[in-house]
Formats: sequence, C-alpha cells, structure tokens
Amino acid sequence: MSFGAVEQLFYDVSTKRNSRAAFREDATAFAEKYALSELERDMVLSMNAEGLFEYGINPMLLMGFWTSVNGPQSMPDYLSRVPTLTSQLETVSE
Amino acid sequence: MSFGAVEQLFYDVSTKRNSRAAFREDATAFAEKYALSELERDMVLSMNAEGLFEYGINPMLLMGFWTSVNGPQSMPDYLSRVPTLTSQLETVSE
Amino acid sequence: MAEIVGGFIMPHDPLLFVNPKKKERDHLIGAYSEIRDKVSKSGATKAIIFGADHYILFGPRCLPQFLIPTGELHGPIDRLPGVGDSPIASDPGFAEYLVGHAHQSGFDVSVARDLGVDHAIGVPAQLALPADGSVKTVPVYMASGVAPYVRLQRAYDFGRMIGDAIAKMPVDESVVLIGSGGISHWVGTGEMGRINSEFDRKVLDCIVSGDATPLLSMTDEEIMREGGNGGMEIRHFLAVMGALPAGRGEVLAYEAWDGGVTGLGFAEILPA
Amino acid sequence: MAEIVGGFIMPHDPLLFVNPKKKERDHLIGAYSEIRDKVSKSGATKAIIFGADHYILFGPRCLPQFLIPTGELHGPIDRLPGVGDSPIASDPGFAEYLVGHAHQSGFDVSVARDLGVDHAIGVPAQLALPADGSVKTVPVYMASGVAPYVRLQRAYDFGRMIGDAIAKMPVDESVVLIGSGGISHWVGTGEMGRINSEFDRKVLDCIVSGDATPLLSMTDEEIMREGGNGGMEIRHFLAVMGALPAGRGEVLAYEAWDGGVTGLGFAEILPA
Ligand SMILES: [Fe+3]
Ligand SMILES: [Fe+3]
Repeated sequence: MSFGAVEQLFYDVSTKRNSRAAFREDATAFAEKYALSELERDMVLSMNAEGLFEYGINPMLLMGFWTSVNGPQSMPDYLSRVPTLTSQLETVSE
Repeated sequence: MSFGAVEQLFYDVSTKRNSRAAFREDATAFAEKYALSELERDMVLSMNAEGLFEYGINPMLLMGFWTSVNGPQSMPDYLSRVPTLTSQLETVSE
Repeated sequence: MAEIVGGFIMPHDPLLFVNPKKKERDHLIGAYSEIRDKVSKSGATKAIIFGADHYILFGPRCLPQFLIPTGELHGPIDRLPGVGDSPIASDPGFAEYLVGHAHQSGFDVSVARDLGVDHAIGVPAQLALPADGSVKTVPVYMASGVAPYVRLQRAYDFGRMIGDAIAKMPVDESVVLIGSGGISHWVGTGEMGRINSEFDRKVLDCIVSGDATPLLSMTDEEIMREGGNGGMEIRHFLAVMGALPAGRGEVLAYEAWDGGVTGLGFAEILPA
Repeated sequence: MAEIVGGFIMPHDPLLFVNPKKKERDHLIGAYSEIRDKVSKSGATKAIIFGADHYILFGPRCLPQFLIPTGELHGPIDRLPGVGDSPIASDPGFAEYLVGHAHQSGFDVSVARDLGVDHAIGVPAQLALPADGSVKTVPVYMASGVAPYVRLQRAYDFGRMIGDAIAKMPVDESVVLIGSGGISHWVGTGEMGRINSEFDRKVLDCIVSGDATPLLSMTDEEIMREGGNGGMEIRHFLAVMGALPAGRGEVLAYEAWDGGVTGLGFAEILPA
C-alpha cells in the first residue's frame, strides 16, 4: 500500500505554504504528483475524513491537513465526521 | 554558529529544483531566507569553496551545491579550489 | 561536576494560548511563571526539554525515535498568542556532548543541525525558563506523536542515560529537566474534547510517589484508550523520572480545563 | 524458519555508469550480474541492503543514525545511465518486523513511510537482484556519509541484531545481505581521484578471513586518512559481517578503476 504517499501529501499541504495553495487551487492536479492508489486519491480528493482515519492516517496529521484546507472554523465539521480512536482500537484487538 | 543554516541552504539548492533556480536567479535574495552570519553569507555568495570546506561543511554537500549551481563541467575548477581532507584532519589533531 | 537540580512536567496545549472560549486561565499561565521562578532560584545553567513532534517538524521521509538538535534554536515556529517565535538560548557544545554520550551508550539518537522547534519545546523554553537566556536549552524530540512510538521502558532508560551523561560531565553545571506534554487528550480523533481526570490523576500520582512502575506497565493500547493519542506524551515524563530515579514529586497545578481539550498538569520532581 | 543464505559487498559508484572517460568496464558491470546469478541460485526471497545517504535524502533537519523505509520502494532517484528510477520489490511487513525487532533490541532505528532511494540502495537493488521482483528488498540507511557517523562497533552490532531478527522469524524465508559501498574514495575533497589500494586490500582481507577485528579497531581519523570520507562506508560491510559472524569471504572482483574515483570491490560472504 502507498499509505506513506498520502501522509507525504498531507504533510506537504499542512506545512508548506506553496503546497497548500496548490492543493486549494487544483487538488486533482496536485494529487497527481504523489503515487496514490485509486482508493487513496478518491479519499483525498473527497476529503473523506472517516475513510482516511480508518485507513490509518495519523489523526494529528489528518486534522492538520483538513484545517489547512478548510480553515480553522471547519473543526466542528471535521469532528462530526472523524471516528473515535477507541473504535479503531477495538478493530485492532478483534 | 549557524553552520546548520548554511547546510540547509546547500541542501535545498542541491535537491530542490525551485531552490536551485531561485539561487541562480538572485543568490543574495535567496540567501536572505536563511539565518546566516555575515561571514557565512559572504562565503556562500562568493562560492568560496576553500573557506566553506575549512568551515566544516560536509564535502559531499559542498560539491553537490557547487555543481548544482555551476554545472557538472565545473568539477575541475571545484577540485582545484577545495582543500584536502587530510589538511583538515591535521588541523583537528593538532 | 554537573548535577541535576530539578525536574518539571508541564503541558504545551496551544489552546491555552489561543483561548478560543475566553475562559479564565491566569492561574494556569501562572504555573509556568511559578516554575520559571523555581528554575531561577535553583541556579540552573542548562535545561533539557523532552517533547514530541506532532508531524510538523519531521515528515514521512524521516521519523526519528529520538532526535537532538545541535545548532542554534528558535521557536515555537507555530506561533501562539503570547508565545512568539523568538531565539532560544542554546549550547551546541552541550547538545553535542549529549549526542556523543547517547551514541556511546547505545542510543541511536538522530540529530538536526538546523531546526526551529515547535510548541512542544517552544512553550516551556519561552515561559518556564528565565527570559535573560541564562539557561541554555537542549531539546530532545521523542516519537510520541507519530508511530512507531518510543517504547515506554526505552523512554525511561533514555532519561537514565541522560542522568548518567550529566553526572559524568567534567564541568560545573546545574541542569533542570522538563517533560513537556499534556496528560489525557485526544487530537484529531472523534473523542477530541474528552479529558479523563482519572487517567491524569494516575499519572500525577506516579510522579508524586516517584514510582514509575505503574506507568511502565501500561500498554500503548491502554494509554490510547484512557489517555488518548495525546496521552502518549507521558513518555516525556518517564524520561525525566528516569533521570531522577526515586525522586519524589509535587503537583503545582492540575486542571481538566474546559477552555481546551487537555488534562493540564504542572509538577516538580526533586532529586532523591 | 528464516535463514541468511549469503552476504555480498559491492560498490555503487555513479561514475561506473556515467563512465565519463569511456573506459572499459564490462568486467565490473559483469560482477553485478555474477552476484545476481548467485542470488538467484541461492533461492533468496528477501534482501537487506545496507547503504549510506549522501546528504541527498535526509536534510539537516533530521539526520538518522539508522533508518529503515517501511513503505513501497523505487529508485535510484538520482537516475544513472543504465539504472533507471523504477519500482523495487518491497515487503512492508518484513520491514516493519525488522523495525520492531530493532526497537525491542535497543536499536533506535528511524523509519521512512515514503521514500525513493538513492544510488546506494538503487544500484544493488536494480543490478544485483533478480529482475522479476522475486526478491523483496528492505533498505537500511546508516550514517556513513554525514556526521555524526555510526560507530564502527555499533554498525557491526546492528548486523548481529539483524541476524538475530532473521533467526527468530517464524516463517520460511531465505535472506541475502548486501553491504553497498565503495572502498577507498574521496568525495568533494581535494584528494578526489585518489584510490588507496593498500587500504582496499586491508578491507578485502578482513572480509576474506571473516575477522572484523582489524576494521573495528580502526579510528575514524585513520579511515578518513587512508580510505577517505567515502571509505566510511565500510560500516555497511561491517553490518553484513556482524550478521554472518566468522563467515569467510571470497573476492569476486576488485579494481582501482581509473574510469572513476573509487576502489571497487565485489565479494561474497558465506555463512559459517
Ligand atoms: Fe503535544
Ligand atoms: Fe557512497
């Protein structure tokens, strides 16, 4: 899986001004620079917080990516979508 | 000393296309983004291979920076300027 | 001979500074000042601050278990209201000594030659150390925010190794150690906003008693469940405890502050 | 049960591929093919390649002592004539197993979740392993190009730990180990172009005898003086020797090739 490429994209968007601007301008074109699987690309482009969290993306990074793109006022929206950590722990321990 | 800032500049120029172009276009403006001391800035802007080597910059990085800026055909010029590693070892062991 | 003159734990919660709900917080900001006074009175000349990267400084191409910056310092680069990005007094020679001792002792610490620190290091450095730069800081980044996480016992052993490094320094120095981290908190997960005071008390009790065993015997899954992914930062407290074995502690302030999302604990650990 | 079926050392000198002086080199390129055939015949399913970063992959913000990439692989990103940047068969599960075993054994290996490798890993992976992807590669980057350098004994002990990890794997696997590095060479220093055959022979003699002691007892200053800053890469050979203690070696090819700047040695190490 190319999990790491998703995190690299999120890291770039969260920490680099140019990457953030480029992603906001044309997310599809920006995502093409990363070796994402089709599933990954779809989750990234649709800002699928639930799917990305369950996929195992680091939650701090996912939140940083989300708020970089949608602004800090989008936090309630993010939190209404993202699953609990506990739900993931139960998945693991089953 | 801000040694690390010099290496960060060299690393960026050696490994990032945009940084290389920006340095070639306007080295003085590019160098201002890094917290260099006056001595360091002078050595960088004058491409002072001898001084930078003696200052302790990693030789692989220094060579990479030099040839990124001046092109691979500049290697003989670089080698005619750069001191020997042995000369540095003697300095250290004295 | 160098010696450790004190240990502290304190949070670095950005919300305490942003204060979006405009809640009363002077008593919490005051806890940083109280520690600053204690550090001043201790005669400290050096500080070692253990903190986490939150996937801001280090990207997916290099995720270190332990990392010590050996150059000049400034931060926090993620500026906070009241905590600007300004220089942090550093001591590259001391940082390099610690790196060398770590390598010699079998700890494969990574280094940064040029690093602006984030709020995990910047908040304690700017608020809990004297403003005159008389205390030189060495940050130690530990993998507490991004997996694979440093193992709990390894965090404790790292602190022991740091204690040994200080004891063996041939020069007169007085060192304070700071474990920077929130207690229970969930960051970027559906629980965000939950604070588990029971977990927080358990952690603070260990610090007060000077017995790290209950912390060391937790699994990461337990910590995640009871303390959240942010609670993984107890590793930083374990490093301080490892350097001050059997040192008893005192809680200076604790609050499950409703202006933020984190159990905020401030404590002092005295050398045994 | 998994086992190590063979060890190899080989160079990764870019000049061998660029060949700026148009020198005869088929016999050297042929040595890679010879090793590839041996790997095929050994029935290997996994390869671990020890290499150096040359200040290309990791910048001044994070310089690891040891780093294992745990994601998908491709490279070399610094494309060379005849060695394109193409996928390298990987096994994230095996990489994660090695990281976990390292951490459990007290080696604080950093990880990369997403990394294109450079020529140090890419050259052996593309030229010395079967082209059909049947051998899955795990790279191990060691600090041999940028200070602070991994200590020699630590490099050897790291190899021993890897040998232990393989011995304890609960599945059937056949593993080859590759130490990737030139012998004497000076990179970016005034000596560049000098090759010290005497140093090269000393290193190869140790590999042939299976006795690492003469290498382990060198100081870094000696290596720098006699083998150059590039000679620090003997750490990668020491890792292979540590995993194959007392394994005797055979030199497959050696040349102080005048088309480049590096003592080029190819050797096989057989399990004792
Ligand atoms: Fe934190
Ligand atoms: Fe090399």
